[in-house]
Amino acid sequence: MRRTVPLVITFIAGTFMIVSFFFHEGSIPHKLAGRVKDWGIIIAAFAVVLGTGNIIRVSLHKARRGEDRAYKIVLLVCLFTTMGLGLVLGVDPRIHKSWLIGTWREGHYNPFDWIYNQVQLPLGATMFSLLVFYITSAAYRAFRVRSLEAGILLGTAVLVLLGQIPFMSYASVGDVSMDSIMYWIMKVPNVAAKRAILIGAAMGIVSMSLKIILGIERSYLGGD
Amino acid sequence: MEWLSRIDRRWLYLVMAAVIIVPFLTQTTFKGPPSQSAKTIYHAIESLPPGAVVLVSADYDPGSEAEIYPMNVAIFHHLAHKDVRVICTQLWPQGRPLVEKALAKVYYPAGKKYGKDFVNLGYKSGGQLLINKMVESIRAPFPTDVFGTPVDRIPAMRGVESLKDVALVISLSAGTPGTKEWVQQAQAKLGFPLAAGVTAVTAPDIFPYLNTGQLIGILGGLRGAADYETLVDRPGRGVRGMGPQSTGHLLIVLFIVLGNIGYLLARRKAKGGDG
Amino acid sequence: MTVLALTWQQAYHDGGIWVAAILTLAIFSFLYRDNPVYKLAEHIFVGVAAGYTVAYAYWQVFVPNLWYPLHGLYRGSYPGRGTEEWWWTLLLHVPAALGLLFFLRFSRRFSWLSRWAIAFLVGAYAGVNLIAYFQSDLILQTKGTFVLLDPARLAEDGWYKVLALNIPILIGVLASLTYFFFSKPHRGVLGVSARTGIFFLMAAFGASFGYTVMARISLFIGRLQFLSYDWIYPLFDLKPPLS
Amino acid sequence: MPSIAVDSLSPVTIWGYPLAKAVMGVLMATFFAFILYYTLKARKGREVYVRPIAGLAAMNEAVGRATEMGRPILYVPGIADVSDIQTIAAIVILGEVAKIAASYDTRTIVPTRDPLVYPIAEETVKNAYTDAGRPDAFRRDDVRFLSDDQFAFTAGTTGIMLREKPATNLFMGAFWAESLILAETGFLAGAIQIAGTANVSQLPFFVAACDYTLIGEELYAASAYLSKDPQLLGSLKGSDLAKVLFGVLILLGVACANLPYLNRLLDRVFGLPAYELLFRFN
Repeated sequence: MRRTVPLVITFIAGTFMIVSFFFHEGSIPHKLAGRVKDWGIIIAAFAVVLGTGNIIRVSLHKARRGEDRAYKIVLLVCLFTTMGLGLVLGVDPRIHKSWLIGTWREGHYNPFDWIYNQVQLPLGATMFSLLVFYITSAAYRAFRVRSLEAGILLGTAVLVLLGQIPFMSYASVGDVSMDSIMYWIMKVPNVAAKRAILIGAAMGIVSMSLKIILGIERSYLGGD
Repeated sequence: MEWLSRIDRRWLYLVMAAVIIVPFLTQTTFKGPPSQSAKTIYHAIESLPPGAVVLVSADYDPGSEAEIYPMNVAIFHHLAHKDVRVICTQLWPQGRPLVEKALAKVYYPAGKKYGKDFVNLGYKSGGQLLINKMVESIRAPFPTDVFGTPVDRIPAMRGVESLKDVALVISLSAGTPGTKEWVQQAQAKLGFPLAAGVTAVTAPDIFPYLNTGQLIGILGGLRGAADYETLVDRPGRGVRGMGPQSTGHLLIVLFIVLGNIGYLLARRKAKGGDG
Repeated sequence: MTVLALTWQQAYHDGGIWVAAILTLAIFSFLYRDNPVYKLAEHIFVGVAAGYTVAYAYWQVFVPNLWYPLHGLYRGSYPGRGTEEWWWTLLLHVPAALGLLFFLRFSRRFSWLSRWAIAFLVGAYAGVNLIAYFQSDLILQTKGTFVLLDPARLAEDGWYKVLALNIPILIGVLASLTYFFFSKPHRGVLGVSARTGIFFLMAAFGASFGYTVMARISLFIGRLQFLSYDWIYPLFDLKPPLS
Repeated sequence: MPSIAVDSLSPVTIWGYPLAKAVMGVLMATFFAFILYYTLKARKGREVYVRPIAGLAAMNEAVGRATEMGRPILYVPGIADVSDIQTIAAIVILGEVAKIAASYDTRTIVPTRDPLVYPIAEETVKNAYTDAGRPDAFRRDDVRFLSDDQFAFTAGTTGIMLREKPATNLFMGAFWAESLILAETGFLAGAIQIAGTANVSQLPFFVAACDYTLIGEELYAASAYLSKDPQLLGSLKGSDLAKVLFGVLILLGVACANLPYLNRLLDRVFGLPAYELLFRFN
């Protein structure tokens, strides 16, 4: 029972989504499939509560054990402040009237939006820009000509890197300009390999989905 | 030469930072001929008949502003000097303020009139489904512009019922939904010329469409922006970015070479020891 | 009053720039090594982002997609009873129930029920993905390989140019596909083909690498622009060169 | 997720039914038949050969190393949500990896980015430890929801790498820009790293910075390799046959699309526009 029912649910849900595709657009199964796709985000909204509960629990456990206590307290304070402001004032840049706060401060700047723009966005953008440096060290230590394959990867990488530099566009090998070499790489091997990976991955996806729907692959549900 | 393979990574970081920051502060830059792809887009806009309608779909956000916004400005500069009508739409909600910024920077100073020469229809959700609808009708999903003016009362929209009435679509895209969706949902059906300005990361993924002729050209990353700024002779963030960008690229190539020299030396030494 | 309002706004704006600038530098300090300042920024980041997610999920998902429709349903205001939309709204109880099942995980006796929600989601998405990828990646990419001798292109570029472009693509696609053969040893013809495939794959990776480097440097320049034009230049009343 | 838009793109119908969908249905049925045939055959006990994949062969050793060092392993199931099959593949592999880890009595730390992936991953790890007969070794705090924000998640995960010092990092699933941040930090922390993704743009970084990398479809095949379940291995063979089918289709398509004579001939013989029938399936 504990094991069979989930497998049956998976089978029915998956089969329905496949079969509905073959109905005409506008038919009931087709529409239902469209709605089911939207359900995912609703269910995920419930899971957000679970996930946040997990963050709070893990942080509290650590704080209690004295591991990084101050940091964990900062984390929790930031979490509750942001969450509280957002839940009460809404997530728009300007505060809207709501049943919670009535017309109080309606139309004012929303501090929740400030936190997003001045804390979360810059932190994310800076984390992102650290990549320049990681690329630097990876280029130095990892891009080694260990084999012919690695050599090809390196060769194309260097060609494309140089090809992006404006004055390198004047360079040429014999009659063939740097630009056209780069374009050839982008238009031929790049396209061919990407296509093969997409086709191969799509086959992997199709066969994996089929196995999940039929219950052949079920390790994610665990034992009894 | 032993030290080559034992350099602390922080020295590498420091050199990299210096190599980008110095040309950034001194505003050093490098110029070069624009790429073929940028020229194709330039000529496509150049050869538009007077009164033609161009749709600019700005599907990017602050995260990709550094790469796409300069392209947006450069393309607006070009369009503003032509006698064409521009319709702006956005598939990404965060795209709207960026387009408005670009319009404020280029269109109003050029003496163009909002509503007559250009119009911003704003953001609508739906991604590829939205594009799909626009093939049949632009007015159904966009009954008003961003100011709430009904489309029927906007002179710039006169005679524009669907994408069939558009002479050129420019997709400024940082991901999904973006250029790929424009090709699959609209270009494949109507065959209008489609130009793309994309982030460098997405550029390799849309090259297949250049092969099939579904895209007339691709502006990829900051270099694409610089190319277009050069073509319209309006150097901005793109051209100025080419300084740090070029030195950064050269340094990475140098590091790859140095790393390999260290590696080959170490290997030779290891071999010698065995023999 | 106006003066006070102005200064408040100024503080709101300038304070924001300062906070953003300091946090930016805190993250960069990680490049030297892990340190308390970075660690603090990291914990602030995780905390703020988690709080943001809850508020966002509440206002942008829960309220418009579940609360409003169900509220309307029970009050009978919208949609009209018996209409198609009414039935769809009624069905919203299914995701709501599945979502609630997750909370049974905290019960020792009923935690197994939360597997139903997982089973439903995994099954439904497996079905959706199967169709979506079969159609867009498998079939469209296969078909994309067909176009070799486009007549329009032939007239324009000449046949040798078109062939020089398209024959290697065809070979590359087929060879790279053989690399993904799992049930045959890569020896003989298959071995040669798979090896050729790897060459194509590696060239594509190299190309992606080159383009990605460009994007990442642009990002760093973006941060530099923020630090200098938005933060430091105004401090000394300098005018940023072009925006 | 890729698009579904067949109806609107294809006006061609056969017996009133959109031709594109019909062709797709036939191809799909063939694909299914291949996979089911070999799965059933494997169930009857036919040995299936599979070529070695270095990254998977090293998996046991990588987990064993963590055990020897008395440190946990870190498993990141990508940053996509459950609607991406890569994530589900990652969860399935997680089940196998957690089983190995449980049998070695090693902790498995799983940071997740999607709120829905979090309960699924927790359930999977818990079940794996139970199946391995060590339900007591499972610690609830080890499966964590870190953040919905891409880089907050990255910051949190690198924090785990630096402070809890996992000896082995496994990155399986869909990754974007964070791939290199994770892989480089893991390298600096001295961990063995195995990655697997079908996100083409991130593969060069994993190939460069990790010890082993699973490319594209190898990720989907991984669970069959690790579980050694004959049925799953059999399905790989079915999938290979489908590759042959599509290879032939590509060649046929190329021939038909480019040799007008052949196309006309087929048209005459079958009385149907053969090219239309076979290849107008976008």
